[in-house]
Order: sequence, then structure tokens, then C-alpha cells
Amino acid sequence: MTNQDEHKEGIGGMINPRRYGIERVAYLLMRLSGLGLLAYFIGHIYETSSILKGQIGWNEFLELTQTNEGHIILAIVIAMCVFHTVNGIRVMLGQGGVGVGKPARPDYPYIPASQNVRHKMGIYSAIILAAIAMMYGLAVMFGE
Amino acid sequence: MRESIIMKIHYGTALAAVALVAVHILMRLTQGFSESLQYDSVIANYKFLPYAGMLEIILILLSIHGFNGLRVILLELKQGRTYEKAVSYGCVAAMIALITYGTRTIIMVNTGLGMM
Amino acid sequence: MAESIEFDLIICGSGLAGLRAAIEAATKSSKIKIGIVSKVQVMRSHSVSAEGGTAAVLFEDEGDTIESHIYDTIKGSDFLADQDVAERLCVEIPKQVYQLDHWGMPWSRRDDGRIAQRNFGGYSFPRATYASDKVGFFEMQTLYDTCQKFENIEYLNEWFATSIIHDGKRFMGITAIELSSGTFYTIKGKALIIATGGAGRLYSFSTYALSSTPDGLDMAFRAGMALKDMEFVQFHPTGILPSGILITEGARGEGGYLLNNKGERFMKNYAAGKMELAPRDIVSRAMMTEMSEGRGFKHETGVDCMKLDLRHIGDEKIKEKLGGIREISIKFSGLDPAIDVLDVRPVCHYMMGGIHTDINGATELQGVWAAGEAACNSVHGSNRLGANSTSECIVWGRITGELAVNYIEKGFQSTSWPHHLVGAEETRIYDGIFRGNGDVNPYEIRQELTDTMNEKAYVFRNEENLIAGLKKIRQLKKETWKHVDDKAKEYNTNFSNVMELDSMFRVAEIVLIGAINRKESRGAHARTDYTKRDDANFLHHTLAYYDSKEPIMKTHPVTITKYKPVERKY
Amino acid sequence: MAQIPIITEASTTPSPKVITLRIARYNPQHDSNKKFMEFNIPYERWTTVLEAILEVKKYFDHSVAVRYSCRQATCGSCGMIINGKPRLACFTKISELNSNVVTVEPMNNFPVIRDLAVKFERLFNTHHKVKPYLIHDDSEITTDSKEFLQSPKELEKYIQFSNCIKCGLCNSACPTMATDSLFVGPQALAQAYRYVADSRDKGKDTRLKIIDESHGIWRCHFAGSCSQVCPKGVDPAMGIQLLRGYMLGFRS
Ligand SMILES: Cc1cc2nc3c(=O)[nH]c(=O)nc-3n(C[C@H](O)[C@H](O)[C@H](O)COP(=O)(O)OP(=O)(O)OC[C@H]3O[C@@H](n4cnc5c(N)ncnc54)[C@H](O)[C@@H]3O)c2cc1C
Ligand code: HEM
Ligand code: SF4
Ligand code: F3S
Ligand code: FES
Repeated sequence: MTNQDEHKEGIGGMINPRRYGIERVAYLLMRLSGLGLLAYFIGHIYETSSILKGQIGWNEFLELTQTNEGHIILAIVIAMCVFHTVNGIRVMLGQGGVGVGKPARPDYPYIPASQNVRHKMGIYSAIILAAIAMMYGLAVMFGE
Repeated sequence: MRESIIMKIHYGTALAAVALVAVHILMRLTQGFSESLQYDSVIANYKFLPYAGMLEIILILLSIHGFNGLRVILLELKQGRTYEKAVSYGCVAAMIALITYGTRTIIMVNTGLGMM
Repeated sequence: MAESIEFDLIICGSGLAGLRAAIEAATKSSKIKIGIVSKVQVMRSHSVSAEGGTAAVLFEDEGDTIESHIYDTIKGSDFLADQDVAERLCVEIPKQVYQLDHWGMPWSRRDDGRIAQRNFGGYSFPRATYASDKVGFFEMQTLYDTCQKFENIEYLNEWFATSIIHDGKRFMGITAIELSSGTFYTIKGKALIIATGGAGRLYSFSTYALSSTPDGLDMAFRAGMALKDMEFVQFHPTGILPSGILITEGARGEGGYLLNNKGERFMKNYAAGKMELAPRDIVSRAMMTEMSEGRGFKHETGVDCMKLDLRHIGDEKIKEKLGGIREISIKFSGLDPAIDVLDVRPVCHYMMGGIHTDINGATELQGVWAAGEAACNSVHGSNRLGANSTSECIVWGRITGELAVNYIEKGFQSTSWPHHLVGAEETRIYDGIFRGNGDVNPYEIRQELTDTMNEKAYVFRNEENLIAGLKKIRQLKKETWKHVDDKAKEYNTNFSNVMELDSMFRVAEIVLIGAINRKESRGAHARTDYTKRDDANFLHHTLAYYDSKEPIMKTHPVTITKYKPVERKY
Repeated sequence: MAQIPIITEASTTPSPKVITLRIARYNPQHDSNKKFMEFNIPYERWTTVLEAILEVKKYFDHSVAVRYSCRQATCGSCGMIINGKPRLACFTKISELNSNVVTVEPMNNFPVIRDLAVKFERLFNTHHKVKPYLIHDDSEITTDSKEFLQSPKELEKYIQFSNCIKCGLCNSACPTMATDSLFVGPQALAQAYRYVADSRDKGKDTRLKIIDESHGIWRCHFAGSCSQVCPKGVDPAMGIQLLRGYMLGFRS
């Protein structure tokens, strides 16, 4: 069956973060940061292999990355890494059933206990920490 | 393999990596960013066996974690027997390739073999 | 030409009765093929709306007796119930309540872990077994989920059954339309259980699901089976305004008051012994009397109503035991029962009548059983007690399921398939309705018909109104509403709506004629021109048989075992 | 859909408010793509979207295909996308949408039969797959068996999840469902938890095995959208994570 027949929302729906609150934003950022980090990680392995070409090769490579663009990319990587780690820990706890609330008779109007302050705080702190780490990284790299 | 085992590995590698990556990055920051990247200091790090070992472990952990993450995303994007097989084997292959490539660097630098 | 499929047992209707029958049949035999035909998706049947409870004697150790349940049922019925049938209900239901428990029913519990019960109208012991205030919903879920255990049950979701095929003596199959594709099918089968539920959408102000129309009853009627006691329509005292959604009797069972505009609990003038928990017919009449004597209220829509006060029950208890009606009143009326009093008014809620069956649920046609609200085995007589209906559905669902399997396993010779009946049905619905012509909007006609019923055959009735009603309905029937503007095949609900309307005309007529003929007041049938019960002339059931012109009306005796009819006082 | 009794002559209808109702029309058998039709519908404070749609069906266009039955949010028929989000039409009042335009479309992630009516086979199948019934040796009652005892506390552990009306809104909101047509989905997973958490049930291991596959429980990433749209307070996201807690060894 094609996508049209099944009437699936598709990638557009999967990545649209606007309708369902901060949890859905976190979901999206988690995916993007995971993929981003993977890409960086592959690049990083490749990058560091240039050390095999000796000091000259290494320095050539360093020059390529120690540019403004390079620094900005690195700062984003730092942010992604911090967000992905902090949020990853939150997600792991949540997925293990920690802090997702206790089952109880729901009373109208229904407010889902799993979408609670603890997890929202987790998401916001992941974002804030990521931002701080990125600034710090920028300060260190451009500060020199 | 049961999906639960794969995912436990996914979580396990992530948790283990948290500590190690922290060390790895803190090295950059504590020594001063640029200095830490000087050729000599990098080589010195590599020559220091525990550190090299740590790099190797990070490499393995994150390759497993990262490529499994990629596998998960790809599995959810599209379905079908051949596609899913391709994704699974593709990710394992890429993972092995990356680990081999990275390991080659670490071993060669650590032992000094093949260095220019 | 029609497509054809085949089952051993066909169950038409997937409410509590239908699903219970399916499970029983599947448990009895894993070899027979069971098909559940339902015009809604199986788990979406009207039964999910039942709120308050299922009556059963569970606490004999605490003083309840089956005897008392039997007597309450018969007294509630104003002595029109067949007493052997009432006995069967009360004897069998406790076990069925436990059976549901064993299948996972989330009954509410007492602190000692036993299944909880609450007070309900007309009972001398609190014996309405409840699960919060969503009893029907949870029962449906339990049954539907239990059905998933069996591989020999097939679900024909959204198939609209249109007629019963038989060779004059014995059942052979049904015809149905698969809504999603619009294909016309014949479904051959050895036995049929009709569980198509009540027809409360004959009335415009109704607690029923919008799908509760009389097409199932009409199908049996056209096949030659009798409809029994159709004039007895129950009006529940507390339909909330403006939607008509039910506020369960459990709300009064938990202690709610009904108030008039003097702030009095007026029930003390009508049934001082039971107050708000008198049987429904009595409470509804009391409310109508209060309103007509000027002690009612006016809702902002201009409708007369009374007030239901639950505030003293307290927010916590309301949330725990009446969460569903709390949701309903906040959402649909903007009133929180813990803070506001609710506007309520008697509302069409149940049809005591249905397809004429014996104590086993067997109809007059060999191979066909009826169970649940669609059937009339006369357990409720002229007035059903609250919480006795879900009980009935479950008990006779089980009984008919078992008997149908026995019947199928006995085996019998096959006779030739009556092709001409299928052809005739095809002509009736496709030439007569689908390709019909006319310029009158069938939806407006439906509105007028149901409004007429509401106006002329409501809580209080009299000769003049009933005859005017009948006249009006016959006049509406002549208009040119028999046409379907939607010409597509797929999911054509316009088509099914018009077929529903077609059946409503026939059944509404029977309700009115039965009510005109019954010149007495009994149970839910209250005549202002004959205010007394008349056992000498009317202690009998009403039967209606199909005829192309007008229904043929007959009577049928009431089975009386131990309990002599006496005046009914609370 | 006036469900109000007709004794409404004295009806005090002040200023009738009007909205534009946009209904998605699409019959995959005949049309190449979705079109919208617009209708102006008067409404009251309590008018629901379902009533507005039925008003259209009654007076303007009999052919609108829409599934409905109970009109009181217990049968689960009328899920659709209303102004961009999955909701029950009978449980959404026009007045609470705060918009002059109300757009209704068929639910996402369910194949369209026609207009607003969608196919549910997949949801029914996934529900079936998780064995949604008590697994217990004594599930058939014998002559002298009585009830299982269960305390109100034990009831509290699963009652929330048994409120599911199988409306499919959660499956329509879930990001995994948006692309993965084999995912079991929040509805079925929540039901798996409902039975696992029942003190009368012994089928935990069987069910955990069923959902432990490549399109099983692990494809939930705790995005939580399912719980946000659930009209009955089921909170499937919570159920799923608690269920996974068993598999990760966080709970036993
Ligand atoms: C709001 C409300 C609350 C209630 N509360 C209680 C209570 O607390 N306690 C109690 O004991 N009773 C209660 N009742 C009564 C009780 O719910 C019903 O009598 C009972 O649910 C009827 O169940 P059923 O199985 O006979 O049919 P239903 O549940 O009505 O099901 C009818 C089935 O027949 C199918 N059908 C109909 N026509 C066709 C056709 N032409 N082709 C194919 N399929 C068709 C429908 O799809 C449906 O599946 C209540 C009733 C209402 C209206
Ligand atoms: C070191 C700390 C890390 C932690 C705690 C962590 C944790 C997690 C967790 C819990 C998930 C599962 C998310 C889910 O199921 O929704 C995940 C997914 C993922 N991770 Fe990590 N991770 C870390 C580092 C990394 C790194 C360095 C990479 C890159 C190589 C990476 C790549 C991925 C990818 C691609 C995914 C899949 C994305 C998704 O499914 O949403 N992770 N991570
Ligand atoms: S979990 Fe909620 S949203 Fe999902 S099907 Fe059940 S009731 Fe609907
Ligand atoms: S939205 Fe989907 S990802 Fe999980 S928490 Fe709900 S199932
Ligand atoms: S019509 Fe039943 S849920 Fe909306």
C-alpha cells in the first residue's frame, strides 16, 4: 500500500513539533541531536585518523577545523551532545517508568499524569544546559 | 536478536558512554582547548595506554549506540522485509567499518606502527 | 446479483446480548463458524452507554434474597411480567456477574475486596452491581475483549442487515449491506440470534445512541415474527438538558434529590416510602405532574424541567462513583454537579417490548432466537426496573448462544435456497429506496416523526393524542421521502438512514396502536383517560403481526406462578 | 440535530452565532484528491462539532460520510481531525474551539473509506494481538466459584487504562504511527498494560513477549502526544512506560 492509501501523516507529521507541546519538541530534538552527533562522530573518527599522517597532516586538518565555521559547528555539537545526554537520561528514566506518575482514576478534565512537571523540567533543563554549554564552548574557542 | 536485548544494549552503551565522554571532553577543556589539540599532546594521549583504551571503548560504545539509533529511525520510516533487512545489516556493517577504522588509528598511534 | 457468504451461527447485533451469545457459542463449540453482523463497529454498540448497574443478588450472606429480586421485578413490572421468566433472570444473573469478574470486568469493589453494589429504583436491597458509572461500557469491553480469545468468531463491522430469509418454516440466512463497500450480500446460516437492541430513537428526546433505530425489530416483523408489548416505553426521569444524555439512576441511588421550584423534594407526595428511588415510571409521572401544575423550571431552551441536586454528595464521592455523569454534565451542560443543580426531564430510555419470544428466547421461526432489548420475553412486563436490562442481556445472551449451538449441532436436511426472497428484498431496498424518487427531505420527516412520538406518546397519554399521533404518522408516511440523494456505494449512510426511517414508520405505528388499544394505566403506560389498572380486561400481552396494510393485533396470556397481582404501592 | 423536545415555542434564541464548517470530502474510489466543502452553521453554547456535521447532513448535503453513534463520548466512533488536532467530534464544543472556522478532516494514520470515515482494521488487529483478556486458569466459572477478591487499591492500578474507548485518536497523534505502519501503537500497548496490571491476570510474560519485537513497544519514544489527545484520560504514554519498566527490570 502506498502512503496515500494508508493516509499516514508521514515524515512531515512526525517532525511537526507545533501541536503537541514541549514533549513533542523534545522528541524531535532528541532525534536531530542523535543524528547530528552520529554524523559528527563519523567525521570525528575520520578527522582524528589524520594523525596517522604525522604532524603535518594533523596540523593541516586542525587548520581546516579551527576556523570560525568550524568553531560554530563544534559549538552546536556541544549543545547537541549536552541536550542529547541530559534528555537521554530523562528519556531512559521515563521509559523505565520513573516519574511518569501513578495510575489513578482520571477525573474530568483529564490531565495526563505522564505529561508532568518533572519531565517538563527535565526537558527545559536539557535545553538550558545545552545552551549554557554551547556559550561556554564558544567562549573558550573564540576567547583565545 | 530480541528487540529488548538490542534496546538494553542501546541504553547500556549510552549510560556507559556518559561518563567516558565526559572525561574525554573535559580533557579538552581542562588543558585549554587549543593546547590539548597540539600534535604532541594528542600523540602523548594516545601513547598513554589507559587513555587509548578509553578511546577504544568510547568508539565501540558510541558506534553501537549511534548506528542502532540510526537503525531505529530508519526502521520507523519505511517498512517491508527487504528494506528492514537492508537497514539492519547496513547499520551493523557501517558500525563494524567505523569501529575497525577507528581502532586502526588508535592501535597504530599507540604502538607507533605505520606512523610517518 | 448478491454476493454470498456463509456461517453456522449468525448473530445480528453486537451489544451486550450479542457478544455474550457469541462467547457462549464459541465456548460450547470451537468448530462452528460464528459471524457477528453489526451496523456499527462491534464494540461501538449502544450498550456502551449503560451507566448505572446490573442487578444481581450477590449478598445472600448479608440479607438479600433471590426471592426478593424476583418479587421486586414482578412488582416493578406492574404484574405484566411472565413470572417464570423473571425467576429465571434472578436465579441466573449472580453467576453471570461472577463470570464477568472472571473475564476481567473492573467491578467497583468494597474495602473487603468483594464486588460492590448500590441502591437502585424499586429494589428492596441495594443490588445494582456497578463499575463506577460506566457499567455498560465496561461490560461491553470485557465481552469484546473476551471474544478475542476465540478464533471462530468473525466480526462483520458496519454491515447493515436488511431482511431474514427463511423457507416458511425454518431460518436460512439474512441479507445485509457491507457499508464500507456498499456491496449487497446474502449471509447463509443455520441459526440466527437477533440482538439488535432497542429502538429509542423513535423519540426525538432520547438517551439512546443515534444508531438505536427499529430496523432490527422491523426485520423480524417483516419475516412474520410478532412484536410484543410495544406500547410500553420507559421514560427515565433524568435526561439532562439540552442533550437528553442520561444522568444515571445511580445518581439518586447515591443520594441525589429531585427538587421542584419550591425547593421541595416533591417525591414525598408520590412515593413517600421510596422517595427518589421509586420505579422510573412513578418518578417520571411525578415530575410531569409537578411541571404541569406549575412547580417546574424553565430551561434556557424553553423546555420545562426539574432540578436534580447532587451537591450534598460531595465532590470526592461524585468523582469516585459518578465520574461519567460528572464529565457529561460539565462538558455538555456546563454544570459541575458538585457546585450546580442539574436540569433534568423525563426522557425516552427503554422499550419493554420487542420480538415475541418464549422463556428460552426462541421466536416463532425455527432457528431464530432473540435476546437483549430487541427481544420481549416479558421479563420486564410493563415497566423495567433499572439495572435489570443489562442483566437480561447477559442472561439471555448466554441462553440463546447455548441453545443455538445445540440446534446447529443436531444437524438437519438442507432445503433449496429461496432465491426469490433475496430478489424481492433487493427490489425492496434498491428499487424502492435507493433509486426512489421524491423531493421531501427524509431527515426532516424523521425529525417530525420522532417529534410526534415525543409529543403524543410521552409519559402521559390519552386517546385523543394517540389517535392524532397515529394520523400524523400515517400522513407523513405518504410523503415522498423514499429516496437517496447520495448515489455513491461506499459508506452511504444516507441510504441506511432512509432504510432506518422506513422501519421507524412501521414500528411507530405499532407503538401507537398498542397504546390506543390498551385502555388502562399500567406501568410505563399511563393514560389520563383510563387512570386505573384493569386486570379484568388487560392482564395480557399485546402482539402485532405484519400485514402489508396495517399490523394485525392479537393478545397473549401472562404467565403467573406464585404472585397474585395486587395494587402497586411504594 | 435538535435533540431538544419540541415544546420549544417559547425558545429564547437571541443572537444566533454562526461558524464556517469546512468538511474534507474524499472518496478514494472516485476522487483523485481531497476537497473541502464549506457550510455556514449556526450554533449555541453547547453545540458540538458532531451536531454541526449532522446539521449539514440533514439540511445541506446528505452524502457526508461520517461515523457516529452514542453522541456522548463513550462509543469511540467519531474521532477526526478538528482544526488540526485529533479529537472526538461529539466531545468538542464549537464554542471551545475559539475560531470562526472549524475544519474537519479524517483521522491521520488510518486509511480513508470516504470523507470523515476511516478504516479501523489495523487498530482492531493490534488490539487483538496483545491478548486483551484475562489470562488465568479460572477464567471459566464453575458452579461453586465466586468472585476473585480485589481491593479498591488493586483496582486503582488498572482502572484508568480500562477507560479506553478504542477511538484511535492516540494512534492518530503518535509520531511513530505517522511513518511506521507496523507499530503496535499506543492504544494496544496501553491495553496490554491494562491486563498486565490487573491483579487477577497471569499473562504478563506472554504479553511482554508479544510486544517485544522490532515494531513493538520499543518504537515508542515517550513523545506523549497520545496522552495529550486521549479524550478519556487513559494516558497511554504512562501505561507504555510502566510496561517497559518491567522489560528493563526497573519494576517487577
Ligand atoms: C443511556 C442508557 C443507560 C442505560 N443504563 C442501564 C443500566 O444502568 N442498567 C441496565 O441494566 N440497563 C441500562 N440501560 C439499558 C441497556 O443498556 C440496554 O437495554 C442494553 O444495552 C441493550 O443491549 P442489546 O445487546 O440488546 O443491544 P444494543 O447494545 O442496543 O445493540 C444493538 C446492536 O444491534 C445492531 N443492529 C441494530 N440494527 C441492526 C441492523 N439492521 N443490522 C445490523 N446490526 C444492527 C447494532 O449495531 C448494535 O450492535 C441503559 C440504556 C440507556 C439508553
Ligand atoms: C553519552 C550520552 C548519551 C546518552 C545518555 C544517550 C541516550 C540515548 C537514548 C536514551 C536514546 C533513545 C531515545 C529514544 O528511545 O527515544 C538515544 C538515541 C540515539 N542516540 Fe544517544 N545517547 C548518548 C550519546 C549519543 C551519541 C554520542 C550519539 C552519536 C553517535 C548518539 C546517537 C543516538 C542516535 C542516532 C539515537 C536515535 C535517535 C532516536 O531514536 O530518537 N547518542 N540516545
Ligand atoms: S487510549 Fe485514549 S485516545 Fe487511544 S484509543 Fe483509547 S480512548 Fe482513544
Ligand atoms: S505518542 Fe507515540 S511515541 Fe509513545 S508516548 Fe505515545 S506512543
Ligand atoms: S459518537 Fe460515540 S464517541 Fe462520539
